[in-house]
Amino acid sequence: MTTTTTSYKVIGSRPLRPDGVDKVTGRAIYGADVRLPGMLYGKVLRSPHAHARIVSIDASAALTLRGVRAVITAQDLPAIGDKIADLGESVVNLRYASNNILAHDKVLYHGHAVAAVAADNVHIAEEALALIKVEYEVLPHVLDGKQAMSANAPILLDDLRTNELGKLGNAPTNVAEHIRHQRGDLDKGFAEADVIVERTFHTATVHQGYIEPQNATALWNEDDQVFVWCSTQGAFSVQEQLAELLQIPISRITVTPTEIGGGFGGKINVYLDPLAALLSRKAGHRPVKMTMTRAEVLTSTGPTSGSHIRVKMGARRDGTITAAQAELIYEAGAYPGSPVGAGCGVIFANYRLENLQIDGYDVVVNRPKASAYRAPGGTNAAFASETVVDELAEKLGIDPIEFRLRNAVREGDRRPDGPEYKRIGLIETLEAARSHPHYTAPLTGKHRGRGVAAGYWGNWGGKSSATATVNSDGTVNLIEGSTDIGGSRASIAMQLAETLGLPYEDIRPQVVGTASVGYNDVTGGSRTTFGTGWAVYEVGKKILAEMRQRAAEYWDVPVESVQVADGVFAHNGDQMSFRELAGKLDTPVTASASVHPQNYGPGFGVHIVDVEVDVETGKVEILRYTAAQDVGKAIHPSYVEGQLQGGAAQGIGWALNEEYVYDDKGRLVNASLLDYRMPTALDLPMIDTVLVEAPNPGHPYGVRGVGEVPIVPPAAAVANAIYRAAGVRMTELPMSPARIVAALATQSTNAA
Amino acid sequence: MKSKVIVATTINGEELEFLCEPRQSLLEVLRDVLGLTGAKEGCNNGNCGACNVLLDGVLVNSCLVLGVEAEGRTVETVEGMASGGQLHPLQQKFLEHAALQCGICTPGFLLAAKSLLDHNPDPTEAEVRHWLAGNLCRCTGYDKIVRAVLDAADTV
Amino acid sequence: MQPFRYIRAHNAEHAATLLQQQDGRARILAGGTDLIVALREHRIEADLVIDVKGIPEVEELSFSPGEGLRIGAAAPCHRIYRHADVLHHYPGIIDAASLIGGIQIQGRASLGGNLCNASPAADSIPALIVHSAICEIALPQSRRRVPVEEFCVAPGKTVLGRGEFLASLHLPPPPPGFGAAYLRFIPRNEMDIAVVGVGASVQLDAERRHIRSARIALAAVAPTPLFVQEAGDALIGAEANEEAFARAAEIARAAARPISDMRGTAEFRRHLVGVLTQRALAKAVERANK
Amino acid sequence: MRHDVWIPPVHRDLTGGEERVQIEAVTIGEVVTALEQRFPGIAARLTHEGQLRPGIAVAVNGVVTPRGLRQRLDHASEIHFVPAMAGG
Repeated sequence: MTTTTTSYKVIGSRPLRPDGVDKVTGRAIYGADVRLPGMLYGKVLRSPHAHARIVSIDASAALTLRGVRAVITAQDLPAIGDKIADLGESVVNLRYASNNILAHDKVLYHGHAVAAVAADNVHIAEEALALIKVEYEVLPHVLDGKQAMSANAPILLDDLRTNELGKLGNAPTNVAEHIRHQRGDLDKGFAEADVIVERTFHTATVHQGYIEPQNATALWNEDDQVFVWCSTQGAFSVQEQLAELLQIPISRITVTPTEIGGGFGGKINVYLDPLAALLSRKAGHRPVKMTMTRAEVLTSTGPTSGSHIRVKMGARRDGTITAAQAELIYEAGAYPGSPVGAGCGVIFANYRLENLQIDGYDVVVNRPKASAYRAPGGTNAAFASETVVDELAEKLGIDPIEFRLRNAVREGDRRPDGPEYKRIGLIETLEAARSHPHYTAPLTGKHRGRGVAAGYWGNWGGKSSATATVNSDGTVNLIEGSTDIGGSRASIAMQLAETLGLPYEDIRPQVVGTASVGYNDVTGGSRTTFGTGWAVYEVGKKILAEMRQRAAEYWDVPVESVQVADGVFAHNGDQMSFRELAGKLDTPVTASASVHPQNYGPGFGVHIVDVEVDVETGKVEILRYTAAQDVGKAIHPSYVEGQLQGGAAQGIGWALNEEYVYDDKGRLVNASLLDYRMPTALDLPMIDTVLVEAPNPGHPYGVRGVGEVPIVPPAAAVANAIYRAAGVRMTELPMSPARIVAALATQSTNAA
Repeated sequence: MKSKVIVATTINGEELEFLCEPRQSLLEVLRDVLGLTGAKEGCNNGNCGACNVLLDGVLVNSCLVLGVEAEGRTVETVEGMASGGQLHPLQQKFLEHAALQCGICTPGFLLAAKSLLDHNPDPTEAEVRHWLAGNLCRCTGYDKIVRAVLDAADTV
Repeated sequence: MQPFRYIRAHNAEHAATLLQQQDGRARILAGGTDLIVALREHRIEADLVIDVKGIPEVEELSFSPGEGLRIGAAAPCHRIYRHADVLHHYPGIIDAASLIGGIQIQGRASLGGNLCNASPAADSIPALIVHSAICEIALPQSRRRVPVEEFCVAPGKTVLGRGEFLASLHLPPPPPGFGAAYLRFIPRNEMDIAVVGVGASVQLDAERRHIRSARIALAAVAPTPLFVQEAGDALIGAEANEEAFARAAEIARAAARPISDMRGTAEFRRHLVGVLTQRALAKAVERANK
Repeated sequence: MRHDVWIPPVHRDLTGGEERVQIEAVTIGEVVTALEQRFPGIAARLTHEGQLRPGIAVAVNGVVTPRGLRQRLDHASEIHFVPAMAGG
């Protein structure tokens, strides 16, 4: 479906990606592929305990092993006091960030880094780890957010006090923050309701699951310059984090981003980079390369929060929602900083509500520190609210899409946190879903059901810089600093080509490091095609202006008399193509632009799914899936579809099987891709997409963030489909076979 | 104890010898000894398929093969798929269908798909999905990968 | 991974002799899909790895109507499930061999390796049990034979003593009216360890109505793969129908001794034994009727 | 110029429950100063060392501004202090 009116030459086409051939021939250099002369290999010693005091660390035996070049512990990190810093996408206390890199006095989760080794090869480094003696005093641990809030829970951080947006409590606690959105009169709203549904939900800790493990290669020179090559969503964020954690000036750090094998928010925070740098310095300024094993990725990087959510909503017989209340408890992991704020923003964002209250709690537990994961906190929240909405619709006998349409937000309605929405596309997206053949197709067969759910994500703009140079043959080299994680080189180059009126093939984009381009925020928050696209639009305008000036000089006419259209300069019947003019330049033409655009605007998705439930084993088969979304203008539709399909697939993983499983000692027991079960090709059908193209008026090419919205609705959509197929309301993620069998058994007991 | 052994093998059609420790996997040898970094390490225990190679024409996880086992055998990696300046049809179709986002799983998928088409030149969607189930992709949702393989099968 | 030496054995006796000399510090390498991971994760240690893949009898895959099927211990799954005679006569083996790991695991993994790994959840073992397989064990100077249901004695432990290794598996030719199936339950559709696995075989009478004999074996519900003889015996003489399958399933459920772990609770596993036993029997009978 | 300033629920203890107030100001910084005069203690909750507290963002007419306290208010505006959100 396309509703766009502007006609473009390049935008909206589907050219091959510029980095494609390197990636299909195995030539592309990812982080683990970096090789430097004299390179050493580093490994990390990690805590076997969920919560323990470090009594002593003795690395003397490891240092005597042949081939071992350096060992570091937290003593090697500069001491950092409490300092709140804005790193990349999240705000952190640097002391906590430093403690997460290498545990200082306490380990707070199974897998917490304690020491690191550099050696001649990985095998020797591993042998050395076994020789480091760490004495622990094991402490009681707490894994669950609700339990961590209770009065007798073990306290993780002695100095932590609850923060209510500036108001600090005075008692030791595991609750880092309590936030609230509120408007209207809740009691009055519920009193007006004909139907009220209230349920409590639980969602598991889940991991981003990128296929490429974390890695970093670092060289700390004799003159205290630090060079880092790594897979990251943001080279500049790595640079800033290193500057803070290592206490060295930003200008002394050069970060070169390699190709990146997936991130989904998980490759923003640094883990190995500072260790590799410190090891390099200690090992006589030799480069040190570190890569995580898959088990380390799962135990020791940041997954997203598990959560407990209570939702209560009421509606009148006519289908109007009269009141909505929610309480969200998100597990931050070992240090404060869960995405509960975003969860609170998402949970009722789809609906116009006069009476609402949302309370969010950020709670520390003995799990790895949560980091961003695609629409952080959104899937948890939507799972809860969108299944309650489904139940309201069912109880009122209203079609679930119709029910949502009656309550859907539109321009001028208020978000739960107050501000008004500008131009948004929820209504159009709901209508597109309702009129899709999938929604009206008959679904027959036993234990089959169809579910729908909607989802919101706020998106982000961020800061972007880019530079372009015009070559003498009229082609253009584009230098950008946004890691290309899913085809953005193409969508960025396409926007420059469109601006310049040149063919896509004439633009050669390159992603470079911190030394070679202006500042760029991370590739995250669904911002890259929007924000960096805007930067190259500005670059393109500057280049055209400069080239127009050169044309005027060439013809010796006033610049105002030169017309520019479709890459051709014209004056009084004379014409010169961009290429011809480029060949006549005696001074080079280069342009840079830096932008920080704000009008990114939120996106909405509506997903439809058909499932079949094997009621004897509890296994759920996804039969058919359709994802509709207001995507703004789709620059490269194939990669926009890919975002919707990939987001849906991840959400299905959350829905059915993905979860962190701990033993009674607080150790993660399923730290492998065998037992942390992400969907395979055999677990999914083709995923239909509907691109609702309502151009974003806040962007020169109508771009709206796309990547995160599609992971918000799937868990709820699948839950609603399971209900229709098997008659049970699932309130816990994942909706694994055992849980479904248990729910069916409870249901039949209740019925009997 | 001598720690390293000489292994004579054929990689991407080229006969060569390399030196490795018995404990080094074929994946380590390819990447660290021979500089063929197209095979990727995603899990190092056979659960993701990113390190897929063909060993005597059979699809294997190179992380689950010892380098010394390559003695006298033939190994085919993603670096050997294109020939004579021409991409393999699968490589071409993966590009045309946008069947990769981050690209880290792509070499493994390409070799798995090649192995499938070697056995079954005209697979159904279900057969493609079954054959590729040992390869994890976290970006695409598999839709475009499956389409690319089906399209390549029509081309081959 | 710790350092080790690597030797290719010339024949079964050579391999057995090496094993004996190393006194428990040597490991047999067949497909390597378990061994290499276990060494890497320090779950086992070895000074010597003995590659047996070059030994003809260990790679063998042959069938004769009189002798039945010989499967070399190192023959990889992909050869087994493509073998015409196996396809025709040993459906339970086909089921198991084609769902161990993904295609790339099947390119290397062998039934012998799966057996020697002695995981309670091994997919091939219930299938081998219901096909009445016999293990042929090589010693430096002799051979001995053990029924497959007696091969595993504890998680990760087998009857193999010092200097002994599994050379091959022998499966008798199927009698007329024979059918078998192996089903497992996993949360995904591929790439998982069985939460529960059930193998079943039946021999029907000439009219294909009554069951002459049956075998049922379970995976992942006890410290070793479990042969539930009484469940099969309960079907002798019974009409092959859902009622009979349910009766056998109930006996299998009672025989299961599952534990709770990350892959499933004891309760869920016991429930699944019932469901899968009925389904496996139905499938075995369906195949016997073909 | 008068602006419509919305008080976050957790600070309404300082405003006697008031949800929205009218404030004359030319910048967000002046808004905070004016709020502090009327509701002593609120500035410390919203700002720290002359900047918005980490984790708090300010939205002017529905658009979060990166300029924080320095943001000029050229027209009568609706102002919200909201939790800053991150993406992945």
